Amino acid sequence: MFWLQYAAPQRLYGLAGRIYPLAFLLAAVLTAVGLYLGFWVAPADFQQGQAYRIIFVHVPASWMSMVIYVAMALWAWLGLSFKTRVSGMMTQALAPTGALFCFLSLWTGALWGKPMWGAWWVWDARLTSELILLFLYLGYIALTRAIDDPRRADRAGAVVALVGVVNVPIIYFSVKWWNTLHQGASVSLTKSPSMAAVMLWAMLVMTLAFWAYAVGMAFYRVRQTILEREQDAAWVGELKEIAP
Amino acid sequence: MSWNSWEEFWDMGGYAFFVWGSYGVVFAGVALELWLAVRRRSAVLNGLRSQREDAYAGDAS
Amino acid sequence: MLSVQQLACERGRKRLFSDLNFQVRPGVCLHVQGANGAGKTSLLRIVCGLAEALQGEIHWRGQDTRLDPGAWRAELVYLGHTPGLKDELSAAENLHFQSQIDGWKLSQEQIDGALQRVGLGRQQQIPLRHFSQGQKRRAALARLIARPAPLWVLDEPLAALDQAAQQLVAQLLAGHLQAGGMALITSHQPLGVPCLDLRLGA
Amino acid sequence: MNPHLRACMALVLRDVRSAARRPGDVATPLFFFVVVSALFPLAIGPELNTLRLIGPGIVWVGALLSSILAMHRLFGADVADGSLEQLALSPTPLGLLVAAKVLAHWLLTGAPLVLVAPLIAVQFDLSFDSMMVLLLALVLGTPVLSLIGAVGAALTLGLRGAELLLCLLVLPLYIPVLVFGAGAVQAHLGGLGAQAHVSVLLAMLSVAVFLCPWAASAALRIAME
Repeated sequence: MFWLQYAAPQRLYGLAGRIYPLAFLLAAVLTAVGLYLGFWVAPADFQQGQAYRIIFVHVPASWMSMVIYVAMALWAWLGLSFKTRVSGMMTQALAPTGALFCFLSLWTGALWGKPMWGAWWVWDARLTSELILLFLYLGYIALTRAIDDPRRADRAGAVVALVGVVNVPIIYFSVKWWNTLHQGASVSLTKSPSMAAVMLWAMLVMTLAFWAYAVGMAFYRVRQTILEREQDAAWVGELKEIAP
Repeated sequence: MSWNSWEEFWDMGGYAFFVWGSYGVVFAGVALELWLAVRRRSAVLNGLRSQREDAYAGDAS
Repeated sequence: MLSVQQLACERGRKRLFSDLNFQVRPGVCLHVQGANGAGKTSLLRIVCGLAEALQGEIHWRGQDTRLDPGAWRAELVYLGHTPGLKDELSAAENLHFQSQIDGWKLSQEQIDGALQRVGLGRQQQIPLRHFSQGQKRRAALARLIARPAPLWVLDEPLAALDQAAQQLVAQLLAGHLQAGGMALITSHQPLGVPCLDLRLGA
Repeated sequence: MNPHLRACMALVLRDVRSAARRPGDVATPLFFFVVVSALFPLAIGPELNTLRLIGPGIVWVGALLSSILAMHRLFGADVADGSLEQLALSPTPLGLLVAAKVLAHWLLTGAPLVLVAPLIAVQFDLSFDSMMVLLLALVLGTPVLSLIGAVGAALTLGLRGAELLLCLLVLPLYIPVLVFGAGAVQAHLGGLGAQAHVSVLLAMLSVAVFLCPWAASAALRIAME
């Protein structure tokens, strides 16, 4: 029975080692295609001029920041219900990438907002929810880093991720309500009346590129977590990576 | 093709700062994350290597 | 009967014990011994259900204790390193509160009797923050008298106790075992009653 | 009486009684609330029209901060003296006992805050009926703050820098309560009526009452291992 439990991280280590180069390669190819479509094929927007080209990174970053949080919550749920050892590692491997995308979404949103709204920051429902999502990511990362015992870090982090994922829709709904009550800006980046099909394609391709990058990064990072936690296991000592 | 010259491309219709500011930070962020991850991998592998050498030294004595 | 099967425990990345098997029958006291860090406290906490084992099962009267944790917790009384008493409340108030939490009803006479037995008969209304460490431990021992539970799980019950109080623990334990009770105890000192020994990390 | 219910009542009584013998612990967050709210007029200026506008929001932010300040004591003392272990070993489910502890904590921190809030509201020149709306929102909202805070307090139990970590974890989760709590008064002032906001607060309270004690007890068991 013992070996079954211990084989899982070892198997994941090998699997992750095979997946991450493919994912990174895919991300690079898709980025090249996406940028080509976004910068050379797509025409200028007749309302927003060239500035709209920010959406090819802004929208994928926002989407991925949410997708990654949901993915973390799924791993967390798996970890708490089935007590699998790798779930906690995957949750923690995803978090920094999610936080990065969240930050990038806010940054590009601000740079898009300045020429469009005339302000770096408006308390728009989407931007505000994104900011709160960043806080949730930072809270998760800070908590798991503060706990020394990996088992406790995994499980406490899982509770935070699940509580957070229950709260994200509530937060979005409340911020939206708050926003309409105060009649804030409701201009949307993605709702231009004449969104050309090629713009959508560029956005889609860039989203897939970010997706592939996130997968690659999570699998790359999880390998190190596995090595750190399993450093006393026999199979780690036999890896050719650490041969002198 | 929507650009007549490279100057026009880099100018982005007057929005160069905003567009390139966005893309620059996105690529810088991704590069930073990759660099940190690679550095962590080599740190972990170095730690394991020295641990293994210690173990061999322990066997020999 | 308490039966522990193939228990394994890990703290951090360190394996404390594995494949641990033992049984405790009515009238038997198991004295758990071992060096500091051998996993004595962890073993006790796992048996109570406060911590989770990496592997293995704990059976009480033939049933896995994880099936009905509430019923299992009603069968045991646990005294840990810290007495689990509130400094702001008196010994009598603490005892009364604990009995309610444990699902018992104690009369005033029972509380009086238990506190007199542990030598706190005259100090029962004083808040515990005026007590010495040893007096607090005596106040904690009053639970063993007030609450009849078939299994005692005691972590270092003799620490910080004077000679008289140590004898009191031995007397209480002897009475408990005579009545068919069971006990699982860690201690660096001899317990003063006939015990079976379990050595961890040997 | 049901033994579980009796255990919960005993726990509420015990916590209230021990707090009554240490009145300083109850007074500190309350005093903090009063001082923080008094800072805003000093920072912004004594213009009554402005103060009336920001008053409800400031009362709510003060309530949020004072609630989080008191939160780490919810389980801290019980861990230090070992009584949390005894609670976890009670035949009564830990979730129920946590709910009882949160109730006691709210009686000791939330309820006094609601009682003091009219004084702050007067400082911001709120009218009588908007003050009533504010109080109603606080009565419904502060228990939600205590319930959510309990999950955070259980998660950060015994960690380095637990207080700051608790703020980071819990403050974002407080935002919906803040939005609807402060929004209730503003909707009332704007002539929209506070009924919708109050119903949402009530909904949040009923969801939190079921989910939070359960999540907090899971987090406590994790922390105690």
